Amino acid sequence: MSEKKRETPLLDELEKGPWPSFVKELKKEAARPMVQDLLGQLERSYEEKVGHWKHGGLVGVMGYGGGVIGRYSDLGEEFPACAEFHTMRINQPAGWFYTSTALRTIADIWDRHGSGVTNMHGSTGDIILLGTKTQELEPTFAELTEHGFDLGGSGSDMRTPSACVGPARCEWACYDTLGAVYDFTMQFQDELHRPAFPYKYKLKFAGCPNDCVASVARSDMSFIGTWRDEIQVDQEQVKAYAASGAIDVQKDVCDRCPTRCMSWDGKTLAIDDVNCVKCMHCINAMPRALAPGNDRGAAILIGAKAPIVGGALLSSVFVPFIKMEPPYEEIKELIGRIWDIWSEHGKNRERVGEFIQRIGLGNFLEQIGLDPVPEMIVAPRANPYIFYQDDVFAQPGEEA
Amino acid sequence: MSEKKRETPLLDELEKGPWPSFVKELKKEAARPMVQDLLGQLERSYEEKVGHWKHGGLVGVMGYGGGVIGRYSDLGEEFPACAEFHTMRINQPAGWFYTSTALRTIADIWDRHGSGVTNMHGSTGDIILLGTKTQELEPTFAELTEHGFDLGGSGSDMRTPSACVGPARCEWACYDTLGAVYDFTMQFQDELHRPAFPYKYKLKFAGCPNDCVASVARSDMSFIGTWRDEIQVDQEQVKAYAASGAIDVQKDVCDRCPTRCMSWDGKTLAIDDVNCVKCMHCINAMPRALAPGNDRGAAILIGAKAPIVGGALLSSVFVPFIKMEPPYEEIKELIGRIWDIWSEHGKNRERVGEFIQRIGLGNFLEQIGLDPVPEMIVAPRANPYIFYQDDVFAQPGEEA
Amino acid sequence: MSSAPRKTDIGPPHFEQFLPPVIKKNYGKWKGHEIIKPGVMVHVAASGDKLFTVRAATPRLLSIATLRLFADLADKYSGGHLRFTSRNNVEFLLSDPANVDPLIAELAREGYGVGGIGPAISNIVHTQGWVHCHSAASDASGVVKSVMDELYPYFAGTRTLPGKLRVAFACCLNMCGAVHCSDIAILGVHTHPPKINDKDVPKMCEIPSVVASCPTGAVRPATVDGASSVEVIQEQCMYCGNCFTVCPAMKMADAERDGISIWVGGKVSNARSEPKFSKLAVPFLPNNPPRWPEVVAAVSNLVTVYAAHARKFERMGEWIERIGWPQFFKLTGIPFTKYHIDDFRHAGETFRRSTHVRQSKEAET
Amino acid sequence: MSSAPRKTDIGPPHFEQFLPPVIKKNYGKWKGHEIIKPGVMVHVAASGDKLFTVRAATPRLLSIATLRLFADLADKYSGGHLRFTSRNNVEFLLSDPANVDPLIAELAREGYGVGGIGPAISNIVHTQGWVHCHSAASDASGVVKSVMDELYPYFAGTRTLPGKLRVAFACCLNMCGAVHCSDIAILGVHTHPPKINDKDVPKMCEIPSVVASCPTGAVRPATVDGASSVEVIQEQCMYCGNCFTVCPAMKMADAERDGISIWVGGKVSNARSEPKFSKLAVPFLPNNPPRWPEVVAAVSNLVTVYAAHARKFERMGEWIERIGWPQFFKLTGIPFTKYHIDDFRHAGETFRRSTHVRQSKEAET
Ligand code: SRM
Ligand code: SRM
Ligand code: SRM
Ligand code: SRM
Ligand code: SF4
Ligand code: SF4
Ligand code: SF4
Ligand code: SF4
Ligand code: SF4
Ligand code: SF4
Ligand code: SF4
Ligand code: SF4
Repeated sequence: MSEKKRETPLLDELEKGPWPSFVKELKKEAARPMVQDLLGQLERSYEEKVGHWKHGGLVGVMGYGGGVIGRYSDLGEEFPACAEFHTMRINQPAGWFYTSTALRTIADIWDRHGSGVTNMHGSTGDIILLGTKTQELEPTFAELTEHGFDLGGSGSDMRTPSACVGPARCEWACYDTLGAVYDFTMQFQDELHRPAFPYKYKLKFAGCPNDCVASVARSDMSFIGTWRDEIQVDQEQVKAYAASGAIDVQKDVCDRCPTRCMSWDGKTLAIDDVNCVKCMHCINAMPRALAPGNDRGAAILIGAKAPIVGGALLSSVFVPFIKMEPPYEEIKELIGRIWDIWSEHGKNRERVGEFIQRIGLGNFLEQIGLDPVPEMIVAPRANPYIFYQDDVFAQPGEEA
Repeated sequence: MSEKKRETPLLDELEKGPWPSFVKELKKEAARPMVQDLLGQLERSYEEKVGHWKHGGLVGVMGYGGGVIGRYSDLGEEFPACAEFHTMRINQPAGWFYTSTALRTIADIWDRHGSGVTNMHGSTGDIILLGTKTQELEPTFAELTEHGFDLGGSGSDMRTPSACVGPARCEWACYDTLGAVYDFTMQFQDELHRPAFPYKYKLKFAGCPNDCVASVARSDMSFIGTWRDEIQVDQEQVKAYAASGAIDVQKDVCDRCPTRCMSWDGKTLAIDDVNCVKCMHCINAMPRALAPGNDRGAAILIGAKAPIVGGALLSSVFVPFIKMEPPYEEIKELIGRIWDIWSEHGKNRERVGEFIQRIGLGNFLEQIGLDPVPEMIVAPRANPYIFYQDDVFAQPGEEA
Repeated sequence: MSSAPRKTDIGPPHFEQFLPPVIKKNYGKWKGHEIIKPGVMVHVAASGDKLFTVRAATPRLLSIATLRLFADLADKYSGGHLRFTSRNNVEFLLSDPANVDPLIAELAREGYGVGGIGPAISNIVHTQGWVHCHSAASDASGVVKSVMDELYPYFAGTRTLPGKLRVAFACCLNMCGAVHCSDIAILGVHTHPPKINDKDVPKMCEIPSVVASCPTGAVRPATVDGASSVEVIQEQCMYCGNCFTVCPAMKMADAERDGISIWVGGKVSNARSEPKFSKLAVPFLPNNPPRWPEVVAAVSNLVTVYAAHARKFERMGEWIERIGWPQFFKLTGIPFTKYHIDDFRHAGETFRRSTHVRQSKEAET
Repeated sequence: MSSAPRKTDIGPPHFEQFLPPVIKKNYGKWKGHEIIKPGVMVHVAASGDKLFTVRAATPRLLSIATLRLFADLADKYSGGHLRFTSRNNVEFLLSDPANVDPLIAELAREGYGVGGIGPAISNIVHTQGWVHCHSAASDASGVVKSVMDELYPYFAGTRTLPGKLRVAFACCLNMCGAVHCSDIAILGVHTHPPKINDKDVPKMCEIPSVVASCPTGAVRPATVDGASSVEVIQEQCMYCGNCFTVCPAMKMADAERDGISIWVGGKVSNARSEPKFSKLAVPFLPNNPPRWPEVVAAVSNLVTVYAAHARKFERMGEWIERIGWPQFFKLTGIPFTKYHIDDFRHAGETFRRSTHVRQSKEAET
């Protein structure tokens, strides 16, 4: 019962050791009955080796369909203070930049309305305010918007987009990831807040192929910065790297280039840029000597997802190269066309990546009006089960 | 009609040109009404761009279920002499070796009983006797067996095994391909002649990883020669290759080794044999200098097939290494176990490769009593949909 | 609270207001960076301006007390500026290098060690576990804490690695986080079919959705005591929990049979090799709270073997592909079992369709 | 014929009786070989003995007149010994090198040119076509003859190649022969759903087998004029012809819509790279007998581009993988279409799941 402090011997073990302790974090807020009971319930889970949360419930703020995950304890009698323990997902500022003031604002709001426990941040990128009651949802929301914050996504909607730190701090950013994520987030507020898709749709923005937001694994649409022209080489700096002994230019750089398109004669690093696949390795290895080219933009990839239902997918190349310039009209129209056909023909709980595999990438491209290009594939089909249409007969011999 | 010579202007075009002409071959036998009509029907196909054979029929020799492909013309009225035009598949001698006498024997038998037209050889390896009537099947068969020949397979049986030339002429043969193919063919005469499987089952024997019988693509069970110890290197000969200029040892050999396990300092070729995957490339490139090791045997692979029904498959590693020594008891027992479980649980027209994928390689191995080894796979599963069984609980921490 | 018209769809605050002046000035004009010491790097702009980043560990689950602490530290050392990373560390953005060491000292005092930059182990991307999710087959925070206590030297830079090593944790097959593409992925697994509460099914679940949710078609409509419910063909169930996601009356959690699997060799960066999925290393380890010793030992073993054998820049998966999986199993001592062989939709793609096999009995790296 | 007890299951004659003495003596003891000139090689045994092989082209479809001719040539030049190869060439096995040239001359006179050894184009593995099969979407022998007339210089050694180039032909998707793993595969294709003869279906076909035969589930049982038959959902049919294989009443052949597709980059050897499937290059070319000029031109183009760009030892598929498929399409001038993108079971495996893309506009090899 929440009035008397419950012993948590198992959890207490996790206060030890060098890594920051989440138990200590919880205990910092343990004066609150809600957290006191949370500790109690969690200790019980540690004893029994099962969770004690019931399957979510439909709670939220007025006019929104997402942004809140309803959660109830199945030990509500025993731990009444956390019997209701909903989370709110708050759309993070692009790149997770804060001022001390902004951070305190969030802390203060959550002090007044919730458990005082957060996740900085959720896996999708949101600020997660962890644990509150249904009656607090509206007031929290009002205070948040008052201070310029809004909810993120949940359910079958566009999810809170996120971006790597990009041009704010990184020399390799091939486009303005923060500008883009803000722009797209603002453009699609309705799609973010009111679930109307077959399933979730995530956007992630990475400034270069290093993909520091894991967009290729975690977003239905990945914008990954890249370039079309030559890598910028400062030969003096290459020599300096070689001289320093920190890098063996032949072994550590040339031999690890995926297309082996570099050569090094001890004096000059030659790059056959036509065969460079912009993997970033040589640039990563010798940041002072090399930099992406000047004709920069992004590759758009589509369809990543976790295993449910048909198996996990990585994103695949959709637009091999596009200039990333506001107001991004072309891209927004493309997204609109994708959402239209997926919403119309997608099955319930079918991510866009699975949808494309089901109907066939070729057909999908045709329907959204994008030309197939060989950059989209690793290799053409090996399987001879081709759905020929009449157009093949129109062009006999055209390839010769 | 077969009495008067029909004009074949389209086919006549194919008598021209440097490559040997199948039309000339047909015309060499055109004195026979059966071939005269075949030419007529074929000319018709060339005019109309469709074949004129009806779907096969059930014909054969007594006591055998396979070895004959029944064939009837759908223009039987017009071309009566080839209205019936069955083929007989005759099991070839291992490695397709003949004496002039043996070849004449076949020619003579087919002169008496068939069209006088053959395929040397069919894609599976048989001698194909192309075109005869039902009534000629038994007499042909009697003459063939009289002279030591027998039928090959067709239908849902073991098909005629075949082998590369192997130790008869090739310095790289890692086991006796001809001895093995003969032995297995004799062992499984019943399975070859009397279809009792869910579908066809092909065996092919290649003496080394060059796989000159395409076993990895064309056989349900591929025996591919390989070795376990070090490549034999004659350093003097390596230097001779380098000196001759015919081979750039670094570029043509070392840089093309799939695991890059070779190095060349201009004098000595060093091979890190532990990382050699026995691909044959370096040996192919410098046959006078290199040779497979002495601890020789074969890898057994399973499951290749053409696209029907579920898609084409290449064989996959089943027994990474086994000594290939007569009487091959262990292998024969293994084959027996495979046939038992596939015959019992395989669906109609399900090749063993598809069967294994359907029931799972792990389960298949368990049922035939073979241990799983990591050589069987490119990589462990990425998909988390694991059918756990009770045995996983028995061994907690065993891997630590 | 306020009676003003309700604000909606305002989106997040614009990031620009949160950027430190040195970033505003040099936005998009950075020239390079260097790692000064564990957890500290400097970025240099074309203008010559410098930005010092101090990266500190967080458990991700943060109290507002800690948020206020971070705000105080930012005020004191970095002009009030800080950010969080895509792996849930906190970064203080300093202009004055003199502030670096005092900040580190104060962070250390508060229990937030500094590190994770460069070829190191950074924070473990993870999920809710028993703290908040109904689906969890294990706790998240507890496993992460236990593993990171062990791996801490690789974070703090007292032990080094050939390349970046990304660890991720997810508490069920929904895999919230890039678990499926991590150097080491720790994944909570159910290993028992759902327990059906036939009374609740008709009330709480749409039967057609439940049937459709099952990847293997194990769920079938059934009539139980005259009411419509579902049944699960036990042999067809691989415990993914997707039926439970759409139907609360099909509980997955099972104290004795829930546990943890370990996956290796995934990555998401395009550096050198293409992004790849993690592959199964250890099929099952028991849930053993509060410190999951079996899991800690298994992860630690993987890191140690990788550290000893991989070449410079080589990620876990790149190293394994170079030496081959048979050698990986040999070096790590992990037994290879039938569970390692894929048997789902693309199973055949994982079979070795060639004779490219390292044959030597005593293969070493 | 004879009234002796019927002999069965005697198997093939033992090969040993057909081996030339030099082979019997040196069986398994060969030390090396050398290509002396196009189509001729010598194998040297540990004993020092030599075996000279002369390889001649055949159309595979051979009259018994030709078999007798080969027998005569063998008697004259190779002690009566000869063999056929796995690609349907004939090889004369000589002990006396003095016989090589006379044999070649006589073969040439008879129309059987010599070649195909080493980095060359050898015979085209092929199938029955209109000569014998009911399934064929094209003739086999005619296409092979037309293509090989064009490629003859690469067989005879007057033009050379970077590596072996294996061409194969199959007249339908059953792919009798290793068509699916050839440097260049020429494949007959139907492009129209089966025409159902409803009268014959009940007589000639087992309806459940027909339904089961269809990889896409396009065949459904149907009742036509009161009798049981089947129907084909036209949009689901990809013309594989498998229903026809089990049901003669579902004809596939269609004069106007049958044709040929071309596939590239497969191989079966383990040399260097692992065996691989051929991939779609040209989706459809018309059947244009007797000489299939479109097919000949397309194949010739592929060979020419490969010969000009590949490196020593590089097979077609290895070359393409090095330069990338976009570059392949550019160099060959073949248009890339939606047909090139796989959409069957493993479709996703062919998508480019990375940013590893050659971005340059004017990419050249
Ligand atoms: C809170 C969060 C985990 C965290 O601790 O950070 C989370 C929590 C849940 N996820 Fe997630 N997912 C979270 C990021 C992800 C990610 C990572 C990402 O977005 O980068 C993924 C993998 C990428 C992807 O989208 O595929 C992810 C893949 C899933 C899936 C599987 C989806 C699939 O297509 O395979 C489910 C199951 C579902 O949707 O039914 C799921 C479902 C859930 C639910 C709603 C549980 C459920 O069955 O309904 C969890 C609620 C937990 C709770 O009690 O709060 N969650 N989920 C993350 C969202 C925080 C945020 O908004 O920032
Ligand atoms: C004669 C031959 C082609 C040739 O010209 O050489 C041949 C001819 C036929 N094959 Fe084949 N196959 C022949 C070797 C092959 C091969 C190659 C091999 O064995 O190395 C394959 C590919 C490898 C494989 O087995 O998968 C092959 C894969 C097929 C298939 C597809 C099987 C699959 O699982 O995908 C079929 C269709 C079927 O079985 O229903 C088929 C079916 C047929 C049938 C019986 C037609 C049918 O639909 O029933 C053909 C009879 C033609 C005729 O009129 O004579 N044939 N068939 C080859 C046998 C000669 C011999 O005995 O030496
Ligand atoms: C701060 C952060 C971006 C952000 O917006 O938050 C970031 C920042 C940098 N990354 Fe990253 N990466 C960040 C997450 C990632 C991720 C995503 C992830 O881990 O989930 C990846 C993909 C990991 C993967 O492949 O699984 C990532 C793959 C890289 C790589 C490629 C490494 C490789 O060899 O594969 C580089 C280049 C390098 O380190 O040489 C890189 C390089 C960098 C540089 C050096 C870029 C720069 O010049 O500023 C930054 C500091 C490096 C460092 O931490 O070692 N960053 N980086 C993220 C820090 C997370 C953390 O707290 O540890
Ligand atoms: C005679 C024959 C075996 C038989 O039992 O009939 C044979 C004989 C030899 N092969 Fe082969 N191969 C024969 C079919 C094959 C096949 C099967 C096929 O083509 O369907 C392959 C696999 C082709 C593929 O990968 O698609 C094959 C892949 C090789 C290779 C690997 C080439 C590569 O780089 O991938 C070598 C090694 C080499 O040539 O360097 C080789 C080497 C050899 C050697 C040099 C072996 C030797 O020392 O005697 C023989 C003469 C070479 C030549 O023809 O250039 N043989 N060889 C076959 C001749 C067919 C023909 O008439 O042309
Ligand atoms: S993804 Fe590229 S641009 Fe973005 S932070 Fe990482 S390295 Fe910099
Ligand atoms: S970016 Fe990658 S592909 Fe391009 S040159 Fe550098 S290492 Fe090679
Ligand atoms: S497979 Fe190997 S052993 Fe057999 S003929 Fe070819 S090269 Fe020689
Ligand atoms: S056989 Fe192949 S893998 Fe082995 S050393 Fe030679 S080239 Fe390398
Ligand atoms: S991984 Fe599973 S259990 Fe963990 S938070 Fe996500 S949905 Fe919940
Ligand atoms: S747990 Fe997964 S496999 Fe098992 S019944 Fe539920 S949905 Fe099907
Ligand atoms: S490929 Fe098709 S048409 Fe040609 S012989 Fe084989 S089954 Fe007949
Ligand atoms: S041709 Fe193939 S896809 Fe079409 S109906 Fe027949 S079996 Fe099905």
